[in-house]
Amino acid sequence: MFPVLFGLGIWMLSGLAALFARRSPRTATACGVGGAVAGSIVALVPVLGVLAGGHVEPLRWPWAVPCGEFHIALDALSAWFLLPILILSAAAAVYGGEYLWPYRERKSLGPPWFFYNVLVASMALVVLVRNGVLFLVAWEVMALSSFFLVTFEDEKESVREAGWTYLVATHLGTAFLLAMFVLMGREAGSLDFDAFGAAAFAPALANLLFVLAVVGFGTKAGFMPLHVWLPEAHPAAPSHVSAIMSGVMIKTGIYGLIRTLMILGTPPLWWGWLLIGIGLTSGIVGVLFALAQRDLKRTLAYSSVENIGIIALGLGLGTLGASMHSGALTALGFGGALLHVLNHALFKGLLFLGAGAVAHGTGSRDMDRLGGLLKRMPLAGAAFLVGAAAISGLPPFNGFVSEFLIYFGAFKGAVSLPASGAVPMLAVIAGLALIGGLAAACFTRAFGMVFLGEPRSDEARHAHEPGLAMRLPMWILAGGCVLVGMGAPLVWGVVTRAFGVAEEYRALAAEPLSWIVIGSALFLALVGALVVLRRELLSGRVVGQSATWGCGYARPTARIQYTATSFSQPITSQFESLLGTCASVTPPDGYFPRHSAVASETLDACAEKIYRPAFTLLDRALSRLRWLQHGTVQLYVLYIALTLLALLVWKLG
Amino acid sequence: MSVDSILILVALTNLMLLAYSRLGASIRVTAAQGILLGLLPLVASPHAGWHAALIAVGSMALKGVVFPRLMFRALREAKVQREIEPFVGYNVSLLIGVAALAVSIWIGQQLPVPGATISSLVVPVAMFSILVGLFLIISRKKAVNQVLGFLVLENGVYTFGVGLIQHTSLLVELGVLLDVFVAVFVMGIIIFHISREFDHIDTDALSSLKD
Amino acid sequence: MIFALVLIPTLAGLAAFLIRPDGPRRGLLMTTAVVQAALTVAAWIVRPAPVFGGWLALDALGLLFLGIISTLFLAAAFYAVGYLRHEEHQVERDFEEGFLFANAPEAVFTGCMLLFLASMTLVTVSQHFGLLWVAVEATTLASASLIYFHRHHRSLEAAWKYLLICSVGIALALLGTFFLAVSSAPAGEEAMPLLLGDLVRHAREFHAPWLKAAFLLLLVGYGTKMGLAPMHTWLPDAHSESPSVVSALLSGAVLNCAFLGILRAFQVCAAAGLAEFAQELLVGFGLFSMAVAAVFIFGQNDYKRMLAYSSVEHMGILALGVGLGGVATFGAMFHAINHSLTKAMLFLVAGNILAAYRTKISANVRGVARVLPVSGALWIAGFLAITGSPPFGAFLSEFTILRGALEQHRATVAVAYLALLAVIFIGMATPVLRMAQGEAVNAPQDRGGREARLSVVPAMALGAVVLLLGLWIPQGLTNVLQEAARALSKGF
Amino acid sequence: MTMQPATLIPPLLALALAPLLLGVINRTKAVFAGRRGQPLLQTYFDIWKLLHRGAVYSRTTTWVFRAGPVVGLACALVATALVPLGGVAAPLWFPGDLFLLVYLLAVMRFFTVLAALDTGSSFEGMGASREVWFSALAEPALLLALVAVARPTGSVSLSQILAGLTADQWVHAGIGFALVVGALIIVLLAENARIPVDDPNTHLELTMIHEVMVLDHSGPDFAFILYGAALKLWVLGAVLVGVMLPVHTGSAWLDMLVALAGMLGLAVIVGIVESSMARLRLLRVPQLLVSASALAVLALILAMR
Repeated sequence: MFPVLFGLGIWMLSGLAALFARRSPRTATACGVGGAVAGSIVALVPVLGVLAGGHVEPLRWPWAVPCGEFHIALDALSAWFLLPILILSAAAAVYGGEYLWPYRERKSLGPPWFFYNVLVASMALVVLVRNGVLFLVAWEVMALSSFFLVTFEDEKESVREAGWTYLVATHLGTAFLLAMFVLMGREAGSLDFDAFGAAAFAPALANLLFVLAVVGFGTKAGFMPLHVWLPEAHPAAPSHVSAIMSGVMIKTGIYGLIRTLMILGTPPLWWGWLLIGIGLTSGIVGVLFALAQRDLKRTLAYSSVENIGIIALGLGLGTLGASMHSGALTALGFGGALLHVLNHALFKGLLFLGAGAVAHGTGSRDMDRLGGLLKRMPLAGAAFLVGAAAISGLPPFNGFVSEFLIYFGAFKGAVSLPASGAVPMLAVIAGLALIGGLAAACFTRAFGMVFLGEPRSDEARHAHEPGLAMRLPMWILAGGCVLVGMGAPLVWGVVTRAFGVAEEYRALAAEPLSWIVIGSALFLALVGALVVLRRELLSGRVVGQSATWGCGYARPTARIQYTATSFSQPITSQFESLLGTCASVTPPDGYFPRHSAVASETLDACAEKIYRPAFTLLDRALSRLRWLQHGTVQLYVLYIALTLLALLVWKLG
Repeated sequence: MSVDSILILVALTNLMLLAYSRLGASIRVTAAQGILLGLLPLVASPHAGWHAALIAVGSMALKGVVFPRLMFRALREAKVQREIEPFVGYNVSLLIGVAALAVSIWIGQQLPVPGATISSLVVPVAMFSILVGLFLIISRKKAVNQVLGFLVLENGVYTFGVGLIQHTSLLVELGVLLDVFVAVFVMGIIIFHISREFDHIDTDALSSLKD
Repeated sequence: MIFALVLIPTLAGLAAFLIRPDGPRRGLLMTTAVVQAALTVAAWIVRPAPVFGGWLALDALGLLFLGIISTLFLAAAFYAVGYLRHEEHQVERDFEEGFLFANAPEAVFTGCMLLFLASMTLVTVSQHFGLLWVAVEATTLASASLIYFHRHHRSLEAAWKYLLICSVGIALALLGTFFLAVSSAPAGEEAMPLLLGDLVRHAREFHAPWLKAAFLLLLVGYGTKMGLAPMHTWLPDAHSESPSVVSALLSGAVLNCAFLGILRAFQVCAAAGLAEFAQELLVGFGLFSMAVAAVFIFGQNDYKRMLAYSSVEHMGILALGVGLGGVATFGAMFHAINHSLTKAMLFLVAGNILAAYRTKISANVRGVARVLPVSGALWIAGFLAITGSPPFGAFLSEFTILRGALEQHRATVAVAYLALLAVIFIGMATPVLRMAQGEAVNAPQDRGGREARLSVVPAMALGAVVLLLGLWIPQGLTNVLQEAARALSKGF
Repeated sequence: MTMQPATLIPPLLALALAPLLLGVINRTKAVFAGRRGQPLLQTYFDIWKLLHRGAVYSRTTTWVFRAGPVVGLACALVATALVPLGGVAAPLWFPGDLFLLVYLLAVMRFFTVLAALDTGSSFEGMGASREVWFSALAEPALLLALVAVARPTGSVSLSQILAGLTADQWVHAGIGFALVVGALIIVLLAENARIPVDDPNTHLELTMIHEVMVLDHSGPDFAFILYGAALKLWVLGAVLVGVMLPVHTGSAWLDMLVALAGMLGLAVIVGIVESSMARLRLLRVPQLLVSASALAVLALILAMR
């Protein structure tokens, strides 16, 4: 446990150092990056130890606050969630060092690095602590530090809006967690997680606690329709921050949910159904919104909602399995979800870093104004392609592995279970297939529109490759995607062993996974062979260069290319009512049309149709009562007199 | 002159205050009320200790002489004679006063005095003064009237104290007296400022701070 | 020692009226504050013996509130010196309506502040209800002229309302005190002199209806001063018009003094077995105050008024906590500290913002974090602290109160409590963030990010304490809090 | 599990005969149109010819454009190793292999689409945008149909599922199977860019989907694409035939012959469909694909009774 504490210490101290060194950007950056990386490396040791089957003594220190105790432990679950936190935080820190550098004239780099390291430390703490009060403190510190990172460029109105939305959303979510922990504590007689685990909750209370957990943790994780803050905050934040927010911070919500499920014991069926329902909504609606965005980072943010949906599907399967006492379903469902947590951290982190590289190199995130970047930033582009393929769940990358586990579990359930149990499985299969297809559409679009074709604007034309400090982390993450994909059986082995899954259930997935790896290897070998063959065939033959065949059109320009908007138009138009895309069209008119334009924007449906009206309603309702403070002192004294009389009559009468 | 008669006179002065519109008259009536209440302890327990006498004299001097002078000076400052248009008209005020009297009697019945008391009228009359004081503050616009209302309110409390509590200690009564004195004094000062600031003492002007 | 606690500020205050030159007077202000703080610390270490026949004594409750008051006054005194230096030039222009006005003589200001301190100290040490009443009324009178420091019509109006409403309330409290005396008649002679100890000891024999009535009157009376809705109406005006340092003292200290008055009455009721009766009322007033505060915080465009309403909210939370009883009482006691320190800090920072931007309309303030880096940071930190976000102390206390509510299965209360807290959070987040973030606009004198030390250090110190309390509660403090909570739960 | 040599038969047959299917289809269409039509082996000739040509590349394109055909063909080749034929299991068969199959086709599509976008041509972008949308709808239909087949057999591997099917299941649950076959045919036509979803040999680029995406490819690249398309048709066809003709006569040879006949028959059917139907309007295609899913779901409901 002490390496972990040591890591925490490094993060906090380096953060403070960066804060105090805010006068000199160089020192601040050095402290921030160095501290983040060093702390992660130090803390990685025990994590890997635990995942390798080792055991770490929990740590209990007295803490002088009511019901508080500094109780941290590192079990398999904590370690599993800590792994991506450490990897991605270190990688993103290195990246951020270069990414934030251009800001040094305009603003001090001390605070962002302070908050970055505090964020890392608090995320680690969240998955480590075993005491309700300490958990809430870590949870809120995490939210606040990330809030200050989101509002790094607070001179922009949009960023301020995003920060406000994020702060309010996360705070409201925490309110539910407060209630949950206090209720648990009431039953358990203590706010210690071990006590929670020992306590027996009445079914009604357990249901209430589950709902509180789903809302409270779901707000952080980004379940539809609690996701509204996510597509606002993630694009607003600096890209390396978006990476860790999207990659790992929202996963702490998943962690909390799993922890709660572990505490609450055998679940009733409807919990699983609820989770699957949430998963389907988040997944499908999320990816549809991702398809409708023009802002690259907004697309990625919505795709995070989609992936959280996939994770929720896995959790739902596992929960159903637990309530039906089907070990196979439990193992595959939870296993798939956990694996996807890691995978999504890898490729979503990679993609956000890539998006950052694009924004850094072109100054624009509008896919309709980009294009042809693969020629200008080949290395970053290739890494982005790996991420895009992985997040679309394509073999031989890691995304396929986790989705396969969920598919496989659902498939086994669908063919073996009675109809009542099979129906949700079918929903999972069909939903996952649809999500997969749409995700592929979304990321062919993202990569194709940004990196392929001709530049659609000057800033895209003059894009430049980012420096090594920004490329290296992307390549490390890309390598991670491949490794997990090709080493799937090993990873599965680690997961199952760490979580003590029975041998039979491990074998259940181990075999197909190894076959998948064989298939992937065969695939890669064939690719290699075909490349060679192709080179052989073309050698010594005429290989010409020309303009793209425009079907007879002689003078193609970059502006006649398909844009991101037009690419997804067939899909988005089908879901017009859901997406509520608002387009402003200036059609060409006259015989010699001068100017004509089409602009479309897709705002978040939940935010526009649920939350904004709710807030305006609240505001109106409250402003109706303002007359109470009317200004004339006589009225005020009247209040007092009436209160007094009322009380006297009520209590004495 | 018996305790009851004094108390009834006090109640009457309250009703008069409700009816009067001339500020000067109101001030005089309040002063009279103050003097009556000053007499109360002496009448209640003729052979009380020297300190009761001291308190009585002190309060009479204060409420019968000092405050009225203060108020009259305020009037001269602000050059107003009468409460032109109160929030509540004078006849309605009288009716409300009667209602208040009923309420006070009801309360008096609800709260039978446990210990020794000088008169069964104490609680109702005290309550009545308090309610009337509050009502004056609420229903009148001229700042002077509100100070008077506050005085009547204090008088009610004082009635209660004198009537029901034989042996509160000297220190407390002195403290109370002192506080009342300072309060009214400060109010007077503020009224001067008000009249200088707005050259009248209508509290309508004092409603700019609101939400 | 208790005599010293009360007399030193009194004499200093009287002296301040006489001292002509500014320097020594300000020095006197600071020294008195320091001495008072030192004495308080001493009192915390060794509990001073009751004096004056038990009329003046320091029990846990008194000690707690005395601690709060001395700390605040220490911070306020240093801030005030910086403030007075800034305000030195006599005639200045009002920034809302543009007329010229003068300030009250500085001697009056300093003297009243010291007397204010003396009266507040007296409140905390007095065990006799009559004396308590005298002291509370004295705080009103001492602070009235502080509110009227800027000699113009708005502050005049505020002072007038403050004085009138509080005096009415206080008069009712006096009546309540008399009721208490009457109710104690059955207990015979020895319970009569309104000493807390005797009352609590004989409370069982008291006459219940009178005691109830007494509690009602004291609740409404002191509640007016404490700022419980619907008697809170003076509070926003007074806070928004008085100098920020005075607002800090009003919010942080005076309200607590009135609260102490209610607590004393509650002790007697609890001892008399009327705890439920009193607690119901407290819970009701608490939630209602929070609701009213929520109404006026949401969409409030004057940031000092916003802070004032937030004080109403927190007074509601205190009442609620005591009303819930059990562990919530401990939470309420702890929350009193957190609220006072945080709110004082916020008002001091608001004073800096006001001085720099010369407007109280939050919509016209932008980019505080850029113009006044320290104040900006403190402003956001204070906002988070006052809304009960970890890692600040208020989180622990509000959390404890929530525990109290749920452990007694008062689900509706808990839900209402959380909902109101949420609404208030949203209502405060909007203007606070808008003010702190963004590019600086209409900041007349941009000091290039430098701020006078006296204007930020006190606030920083308070903020540090609040942060510390969120991470670690010293044992001594815990003991006192628990003792106070016990005194409230069992009356003794 | 160890790989028996016999399992190599299905992929080898696929590699050898896949282009023939296209020939059969074209010949059928020609016959219906009253023409003699091109020789059955035309596709082989085309591929051979293209393999020996040079190539022309657009200046816009990058290595992604060149990677498209290679990756596509590699996927198709691996896919052939996943589907059984005529009761002979595939060399790569394992629980859940059908997901690998479906996702290999997804990889193929992914890179074809990227290659199309790489040219920056508005036509190819148009084709790509349609392709991703239609296939996103086709995938659920395919998987649901396969689940509907798998449910009666209770096994989770393609080879076992198809091996588990028997003719008498057709007798009992005929409607259900018919529905599944309908769904699979629609998916097959859509995935292989046949009428009524797409028209492989129109000359109006605006109306094409798959063909328009490969406009810019030439030489060996185009040969790879052609061969890959043929293999894809074969793979899905094999699945369909496996469901349509679950005959288990005692002799493996006979089963294999039946399967091959089934494949050719399928090609003829496709040809008939193509020459008897007109292309749907593009806006109708999604409805067709959704109805495929609907058929599969219906089949499942029947299977779950």
